[in-house]
Amino acid sequence: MVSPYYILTIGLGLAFLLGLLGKKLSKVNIAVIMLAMISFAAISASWVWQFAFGNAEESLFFSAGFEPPFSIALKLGFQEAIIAFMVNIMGLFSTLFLWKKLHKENDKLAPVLLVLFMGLNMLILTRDLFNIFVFLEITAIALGGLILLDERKHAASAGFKYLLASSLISAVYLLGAVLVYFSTGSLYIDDLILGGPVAGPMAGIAVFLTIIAIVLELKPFPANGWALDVYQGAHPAIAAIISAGVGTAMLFVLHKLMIISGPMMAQMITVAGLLTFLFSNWLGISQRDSNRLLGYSSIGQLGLIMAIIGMQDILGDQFAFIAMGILLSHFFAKAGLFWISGIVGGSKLESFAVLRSRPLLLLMFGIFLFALSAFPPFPSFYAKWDLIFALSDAKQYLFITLILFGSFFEVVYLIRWFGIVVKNTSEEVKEKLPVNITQIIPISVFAAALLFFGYYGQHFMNVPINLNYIPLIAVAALWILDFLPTWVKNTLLIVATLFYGYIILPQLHDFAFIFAIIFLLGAFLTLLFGYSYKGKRPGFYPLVAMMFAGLILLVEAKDLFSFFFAWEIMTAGSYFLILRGKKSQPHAFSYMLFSFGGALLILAGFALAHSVTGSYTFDALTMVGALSPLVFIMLAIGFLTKTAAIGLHIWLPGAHSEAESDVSPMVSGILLKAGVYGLLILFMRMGHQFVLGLDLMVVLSWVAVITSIGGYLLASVQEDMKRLLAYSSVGQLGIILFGLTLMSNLGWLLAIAGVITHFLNKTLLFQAVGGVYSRTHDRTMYRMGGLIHRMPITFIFVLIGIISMSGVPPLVGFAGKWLSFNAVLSKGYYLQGVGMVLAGAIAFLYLFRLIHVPFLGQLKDHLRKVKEASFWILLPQIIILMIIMAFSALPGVLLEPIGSAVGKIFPTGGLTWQDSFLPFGSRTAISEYGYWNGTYVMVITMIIFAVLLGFQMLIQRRNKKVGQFNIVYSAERPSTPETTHAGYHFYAHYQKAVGFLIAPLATNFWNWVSDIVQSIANQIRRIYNGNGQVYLIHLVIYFLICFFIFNGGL
Amino acid sequence: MKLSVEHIAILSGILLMAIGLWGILGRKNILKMIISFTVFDTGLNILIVALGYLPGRTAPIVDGPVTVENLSQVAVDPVPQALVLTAIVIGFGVTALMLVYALKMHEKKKTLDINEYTDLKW
Amino acid sequence: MLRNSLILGLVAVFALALFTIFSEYKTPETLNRTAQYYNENEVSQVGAANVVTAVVVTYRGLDTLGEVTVLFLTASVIGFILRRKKKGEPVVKADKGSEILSTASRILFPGSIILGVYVFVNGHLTPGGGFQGGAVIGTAILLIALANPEFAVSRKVLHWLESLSGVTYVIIGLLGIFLAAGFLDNRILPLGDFGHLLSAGAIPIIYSMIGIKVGAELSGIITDINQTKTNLS
Amino acid sequence: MITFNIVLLIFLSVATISGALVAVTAKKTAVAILASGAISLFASIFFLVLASPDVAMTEAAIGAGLTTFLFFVILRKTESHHAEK
Repeated sequence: MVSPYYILTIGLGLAFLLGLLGKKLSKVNIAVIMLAMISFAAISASWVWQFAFGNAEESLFFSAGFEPPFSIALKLGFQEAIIAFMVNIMGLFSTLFLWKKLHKENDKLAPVLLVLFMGLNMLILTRDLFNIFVFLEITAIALGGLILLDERKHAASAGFKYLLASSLISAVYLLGAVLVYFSTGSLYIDDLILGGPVAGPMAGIAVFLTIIAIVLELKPFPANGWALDVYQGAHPAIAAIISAGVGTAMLFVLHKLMIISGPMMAQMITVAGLLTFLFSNWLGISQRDSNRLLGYSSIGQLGLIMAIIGMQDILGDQFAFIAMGILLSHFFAKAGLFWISGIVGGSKLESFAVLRSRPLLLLMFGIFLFALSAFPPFPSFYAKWDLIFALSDAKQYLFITLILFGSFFEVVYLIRWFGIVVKNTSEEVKEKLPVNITQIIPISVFAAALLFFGYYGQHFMNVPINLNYIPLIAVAALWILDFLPTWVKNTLLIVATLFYGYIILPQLHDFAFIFAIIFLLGAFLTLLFGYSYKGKRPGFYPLVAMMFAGLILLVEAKDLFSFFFAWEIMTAGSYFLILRGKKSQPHAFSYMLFSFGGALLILAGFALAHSVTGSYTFDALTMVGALSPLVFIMLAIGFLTKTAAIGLHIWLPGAHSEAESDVSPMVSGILLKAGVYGLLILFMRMGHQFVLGLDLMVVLSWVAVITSIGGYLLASVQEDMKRLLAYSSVGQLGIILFGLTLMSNLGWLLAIAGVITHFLNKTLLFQAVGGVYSRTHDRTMYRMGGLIHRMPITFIFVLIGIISMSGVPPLVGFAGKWLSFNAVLSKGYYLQGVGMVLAGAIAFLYLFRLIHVPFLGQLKDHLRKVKEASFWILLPQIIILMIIMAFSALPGVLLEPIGSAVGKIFPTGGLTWQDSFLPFGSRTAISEYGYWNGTYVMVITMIIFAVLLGFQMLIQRRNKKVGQFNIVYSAERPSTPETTHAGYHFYAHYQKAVGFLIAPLATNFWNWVSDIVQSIANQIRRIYNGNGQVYLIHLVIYFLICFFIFNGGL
Repeated sequence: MKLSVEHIAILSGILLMAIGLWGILGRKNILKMIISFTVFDTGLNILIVALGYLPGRTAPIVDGPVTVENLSQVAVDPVPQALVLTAIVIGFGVTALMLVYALKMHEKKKTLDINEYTDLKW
Repeated sequence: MLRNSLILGLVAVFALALFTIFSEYKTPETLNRTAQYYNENEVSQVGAANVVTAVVVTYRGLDTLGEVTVLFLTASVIGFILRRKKKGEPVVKADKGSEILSTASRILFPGSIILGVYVFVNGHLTPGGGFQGGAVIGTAILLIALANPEFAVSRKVLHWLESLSGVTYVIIGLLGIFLAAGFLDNRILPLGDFGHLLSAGAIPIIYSMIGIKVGAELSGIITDINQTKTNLS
Repeated sequence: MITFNIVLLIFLSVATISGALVAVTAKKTAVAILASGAISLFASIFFLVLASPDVAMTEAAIGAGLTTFLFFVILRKTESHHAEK
């Protein structure tokens, strides 16, 4: 292997030589630095190569030819090689990123930069305690120099705070190292291991001092104000170096020193790291300055990795994978984000909106943010999975809780930022953001590296991986083909969906098969709508593909990991889709928060279940023991966030209504079913769980009843068509949940049938409403009226949709009604049954308004020229209509396959089917309490309908047509629809009496929670008052507290 | 009370460090903070050298009574001296950089009061 | 007031924490194994009469290289910061030093330089070495600069001295890998007769390079700082 | 000899610590700088007594000499402005 001393020689030699070059040769100057950085990277790359693919062995490089401890030795192992390579890559690309700056403005930075990275290499490689001190100081001085040389507005004061803090820390470290020498006679780290953990009180103090110094160097909360100021005050490219380069090296130093620390020290590091992770992210929520926000995030991530280093004994074999997964994500993403910040130049979160003028940069910005948020397919996702599982196996529940809360807070500000950047309307982007190639290359390489390690990293996981990558490849392909016109991409995706269905459906059975049909058919139906769009719809198709890929992977999943992977893919895809709506940013944000919170609960639930059973498949959920009710609750809440049970529903109305016209049916008709699928899997495996003798299933059944009543009540007072439909979904999902909680054959039959009919009805209605919107550009019902004249076909679709949905014979919705009564009766849930009847009644209250307000009544002036919706909008509706009619006429076609799937779980109490005398293979369903034949009902209803219609047409022939707007007040035409439209505020009178039922309790509750979280954050971050001296006081207090805790107390 | 050369020196070092820290945390003037820093550093250096001292021994230099043969019997430990030597030089470097920072900060705001440099916070 | 007492309390607790070191301290009877090894083997292995020098330059040479790097960084940063002239800035003349000082310094100057050189050249024999010698040279420049504020050593010369000595140091270090047992090994040259100027292998050269480099750097810092004027705008 | 050293050290300790107190509490920065320079000088005597001539030389040359000088220069640069104000 190439001796690491070459790095030292090249770095120092060139830095010394550069002093000779005058101003005139500044070009040479930078070229030389660049070459040096390339050689660093090349040397360390050769090490990595030899360790990974050659047969290199860990080796020591003595200085002066004497063995340690008598001389300083550098150790080069695989770990060292990797970390050094990372740091050198950072150096190389930092130089490239700063190229223009170094070249034009400030060539003096260059030698300092070179020495800094040389020092970091040595910091990583050296095995001598005192030598670490020397290179710590070199790092500190070089950074101090870089910050100072860059003459930004607040750089000097920030750098000074940094210098003060790091000098104090170095002094502590120096004392520690020297005391180690006095108590052991050696400064060679490996000597200290050989002798076991160093013994004696003096040695204890010595080890404590050395390690606490490195911990302090890693900015533990709350002794880290100085670091935040530096992140904010320094040039973003330097902040990137601090966060990714220096942070990585420092973490490695800590890792190196862990071998001399005892278990108690390890515990302290863990606690310090986790508190830092939690609080940094928490305080970050209130932060509005982008660089400082990245600083909070950096400190948080470093804290997490520090904790992982402290927990390496707990984590066992997976330690390296977990640490590297999170470190790599942090490394690439944080450097990339700081660099993007450098290009953007502004310091407000909103100023990043200029990225919209550079789609590629925006994409990479998204990649970085989602990698930090630990979404698949990034390394942090896999690492976090393994971390939570390992901690759960070790029963470290407190640590899990801290990590989950920290992750959640982190996602809050990262995703909010993403939303602001992509969608915030207050910032208008007029000019194209100027960028140059030397800045783009580093960012692109780092983004690509994240994707690469995301793919590569999973092979090191703890679980057997069987992910299906085909759908994800489709996503990537659509990104590449994004330049094509809409209709081409639409066709491609439809064909791909159908083809994939053709391949995958035969492999699926029972519920997975049923849900796969829903997802695939749903994709097909909703995509047809897409042909009505012109232009390119940039970015739309990859996102749609991503969501559907997640959904289809979800039903393909046979183990916990694949399931969770798919769940997160789906969540991310649907979040992006919702975010595309014009005013959807806050709604998409709250959707993401609930989904992510739910996902964390699912992750923790899975981990707990695994720790009891040791299984990675769904069989893990068949666990028994004290933990099982807890797991049940966590998973149930996790899935219920997706199905928007009452209390967890507040994201749904906004998200579904503000989404684009063809996205609404996707997220409402199809996406919600993912939560149902999760509940299905959960209930199937865990069944009834009891807390203090209370059956959780009964609790959930009440939740379901309240959800459906609440959802319908809220739907009835909406004036916005899509919001109405959205609340209606809340209610209907309540009914589906209710069916599931019955835990009986009929109950599940009801639920699955409900899933399918809800899918059909909601897709139909959202598409119809989307058609109306495409013509009127309005969703507020009372501003419309009389559309039946202009859009008769749409009217018919809406009519059929609401009839089917309200559960009136003859349409398929009635099947649900009929089943629910049967199921309730056979289960004996009478009280809940009453609630469901009530909900059914309320459903009428809102459903008829969808016809009444926009379609009936007088045609408004401004709608006179409106045309029928276009063919591509109507086509999917026609198909759905046909399916609904088919199912209505022959419900057996729908119910019998479901029944057979349900029958495998609940063998008794199902329906029996009997051939009838009617044609088309019509069959009669027979339950305990009665029978029902859809065809029969259909035929009879049709006859009655035809008779009545004929009769009415007969007598209406003589009716006189009344012209519109005969009502003119004082020769003035009323212009405000609010005062003249009967449909406006239809239930105003009842609201006085029962208005409390629709009070926004859940919204208020969550607002209250978020206010509390934010105000606590605001209070705590007051400690960072900007005074360097106060920061030092924090540092000293932190040090002293740790000192007395670990050295025998006061 | 232990009364020997090394004990007195150790104690003085500790006191110097404490007094230095007092100045670092307490003085408002940036220059005085840096001065306190040098006091702190000096204390630390005294402490280190004192800890490495062996009573009655001389400097590890072959000269006069100290010969190659009896070096290990009569001379003190050379390592802490080497370390402190490094530490002093590094300390000088840090101090100089801090002073330039002070100059630069003064250039911007015309004051050396640390309380005035709180633009970055929260 | 509250803050002052808090700080005083903190400092007291800090002193208490450090005091545990004092109370745990037991005067060692003998040298520890590293020190023992150095004191026993240094003469035969490195050949310097001053064991501290052997430790500084050879055994722990990497530390010393780092030390030189620290000074280099500081000198560069200070130079860059202070030399960054703004256009149209008048050169402000500092007060002249007193006559006595300037005369004295002129007399002392050559002596100090020679003393400095002596200190670093003899680093392996007597107390002192590159850093001390360099500092003495720096002090000499300082005296002159104090006496005569317009005095400036040619920056070009300083740069050349600094760069060449630094590069030589690194190259000598590198030669250790090829010609002897490792980086910074002083045995690339014969150890020579113990106790003579030309002994202890490469140590006199290394220490001279360090001395020149440190001297040049410190002189640079001094002239830079002395010649800067604050921005009076 | 040892007793002499002890007396010397006690004297030195008292001097150093009083110097430190002056350096830290002095109103005038110049006094503080001088005091810190004095501490460095005392420290170098400490080092001599502790059998470390190399350290003593370094401390005297760098700590007492150069550092003090640097402080004074910076002080002059920052105060010259106040004088004009």
